[in-house]
Amino acid sequence: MTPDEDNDQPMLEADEGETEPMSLIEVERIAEALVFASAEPVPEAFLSERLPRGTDVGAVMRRLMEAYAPRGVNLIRTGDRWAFRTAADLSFVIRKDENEAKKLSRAALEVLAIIAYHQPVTRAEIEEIRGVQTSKGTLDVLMEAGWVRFRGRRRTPGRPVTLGTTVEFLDHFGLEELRDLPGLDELKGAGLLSGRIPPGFAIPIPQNVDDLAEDEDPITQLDLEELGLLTPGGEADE
Amino acid sequence: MTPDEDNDQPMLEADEGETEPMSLIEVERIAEALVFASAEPVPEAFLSERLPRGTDVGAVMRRLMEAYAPRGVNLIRTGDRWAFRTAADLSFVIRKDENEAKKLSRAALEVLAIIAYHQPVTRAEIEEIRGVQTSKGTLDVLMEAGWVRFRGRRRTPGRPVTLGTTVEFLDHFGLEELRDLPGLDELKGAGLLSGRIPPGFAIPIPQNVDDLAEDEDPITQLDLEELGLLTPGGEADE
Amino acid sequence: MAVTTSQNAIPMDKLWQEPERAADDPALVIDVGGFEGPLDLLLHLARNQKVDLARISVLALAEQYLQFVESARRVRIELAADYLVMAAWLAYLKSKLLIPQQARGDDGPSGEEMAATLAFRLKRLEAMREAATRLVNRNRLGRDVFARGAPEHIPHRVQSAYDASLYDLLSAYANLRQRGAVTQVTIEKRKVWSLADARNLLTRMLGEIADWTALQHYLLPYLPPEDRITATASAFAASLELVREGKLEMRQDGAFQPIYLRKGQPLGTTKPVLQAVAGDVD
Repeated sequence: MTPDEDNDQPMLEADEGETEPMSLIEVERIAEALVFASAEPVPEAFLSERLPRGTDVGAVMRRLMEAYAPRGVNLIRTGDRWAFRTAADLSFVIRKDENEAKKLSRAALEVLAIIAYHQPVTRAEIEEIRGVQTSKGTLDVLMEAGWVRFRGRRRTPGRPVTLGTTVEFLDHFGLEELRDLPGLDELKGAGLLSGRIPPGFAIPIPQNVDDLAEDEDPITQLDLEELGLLTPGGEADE
Repeated sequence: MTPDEDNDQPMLEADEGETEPMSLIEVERIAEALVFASAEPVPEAFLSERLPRGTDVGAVMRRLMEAYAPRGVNLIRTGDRWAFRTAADLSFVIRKDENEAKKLSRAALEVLAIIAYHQPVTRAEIEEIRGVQTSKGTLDVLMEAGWVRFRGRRRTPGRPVTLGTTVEFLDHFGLEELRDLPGLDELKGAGLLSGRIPPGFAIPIPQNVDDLAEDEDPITQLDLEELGLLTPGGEADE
Repeated sequence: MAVTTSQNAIPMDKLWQEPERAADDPALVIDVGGFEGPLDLLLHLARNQKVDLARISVLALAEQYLQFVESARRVRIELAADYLVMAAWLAYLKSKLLIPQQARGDDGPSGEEMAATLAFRLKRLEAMREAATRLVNRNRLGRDVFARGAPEHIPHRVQSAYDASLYDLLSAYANLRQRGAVTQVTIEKRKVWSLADARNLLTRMLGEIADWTALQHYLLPYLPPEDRITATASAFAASLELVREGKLEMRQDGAFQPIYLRKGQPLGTTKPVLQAVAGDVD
């Protein structure tokens, strides 16, 4: 646990301003201090800027993560950011009553889940899935919580705004990335995330949830299906 | 992530509620998490309450202190309270001259939004929409942030200066182009616009940033100086 | 809400706690308020069939739903338009399922295919519900897991000395414009279906109207007599508008015949058609 300070670790190239090369241990200490001192997750790019040039930040962080794994405080990754958080299994001791996380209405929770699993998703698609209009303020609550954001607009007629989740969403629900959403693969496999095509009518096209750039791509087959511009009936030749 | 529960560490007397004795490692983890999550240095008495009866809190904390001593973060004791702090020799990484980003005032947000949606827009038009005068300080803040710029002059009597947003504005707010700003339906859908919207209520779709409008002349350096718009300082924001 | 009888099988987060609904009771106490729309009600009814949603009897489901709406009308509960539109659609589906497939030519998806679509939608809604439950029961920051309580700095890759999110910007703008608009607003209680209401409903139904559907024909019986004229008029006007926009197609086989609607076909496939529009919508 406690590393020796004057060990024989390999040295890294020093930053231009520095006169002496920095030991790996020192680099680790700096990274640790930067992340530990912050309540918000620290972007990896931020760490890169502050660590000596040529540092393999990912490797440094992974080593730190291992060192902290058995402790009461853990180093976790969320999105491309790093943060220290109390260990989940200690919830029972630290949990504060007055600190109860914001309560969400059932509708808000449902909308949040749909946005998380179907993103980028338009409001019309959310309504199509729920079969009911999203009441005013439901999205507002999610945006205010900082979990949902406008992502962009779909390049389809009407250019509807697409919604997605934020990095704060990942952090709040303890997700490293969107891929870690519970049950994502099963849902994909069951074709439940790909438009309204009933099973047996067409082969579901798996949606790459992580590909954030996809959002602004030109219209794809997938978009058309999601928007209902291609009717399931249209592929009735199956 | 979770430490081995059945290690051969000495056992402590369990708290009354518990059925199994808690290992020293567990006790250390809890103390560590409590201090980490606390907004203020944690009194030893508080730790005693939360740790199993009979725990030698002082000993636990001293062991933790030793474990953290060589790290980038140290456990320190002030009076009879415990806290984590960045190691003194690393304070230079934390203490950055980078001043924390300031929140924009509501007035500034409103003016910025009007400029974004209604550009090219003159100061008089902004005032008409807001119904209040815009203090010079507000525009200065937006200029300083790099989000607003002088676009040109309107070819109308008085040749008022027109304002618009910058590329940095798009970058900061994660917009690919101005047309990505949500329209009436999306604002309504997100619950941002509520209640009945009177007929004729419209939200403009902003044009491309770079194109001058038909009734707009490009602005010159000379114009700026002439207008005294380059002089710094201004009245306080409303 | 409805009578509560059964016990929770799955431990649920308290966020989810709400009265259990039972529908297998014939003397069902109806309160639509507890449901998140007609699809939610259908899902609830479907769950009571206690089979995999893929193997559900859509016919039985449609009948249950229609009974539900019927009894709501008996006790004079005003149902939201959403529920009525769903009833109309299910009545249509039911008729398609009961009448053997005739030579319907290009009539598109069969009753079975429509049923499969419905089953799919129910399954998807249920899956999203379960996903939401799993999500909310994770170890959440600020509840189960905590951040550094006494942060010493805020890491920012500051490009700007100022901070504001798109949400801040948009809500400031919306509030501002709202403030300016609010003075002219008069709030009226309407007993009529506005064009906007009708358009909204139709638009939402578009996803479900894959094929020629005599929606109004089925919708009318579910409307209180005094609402029929206004609803028909607005629905018809709204559908014309949607046809003009290419979002909907209409067909009527003859005067006084039902008017069939279907979703506009993708551009290039077919041109939007407006066939034999008669003024008589009955």
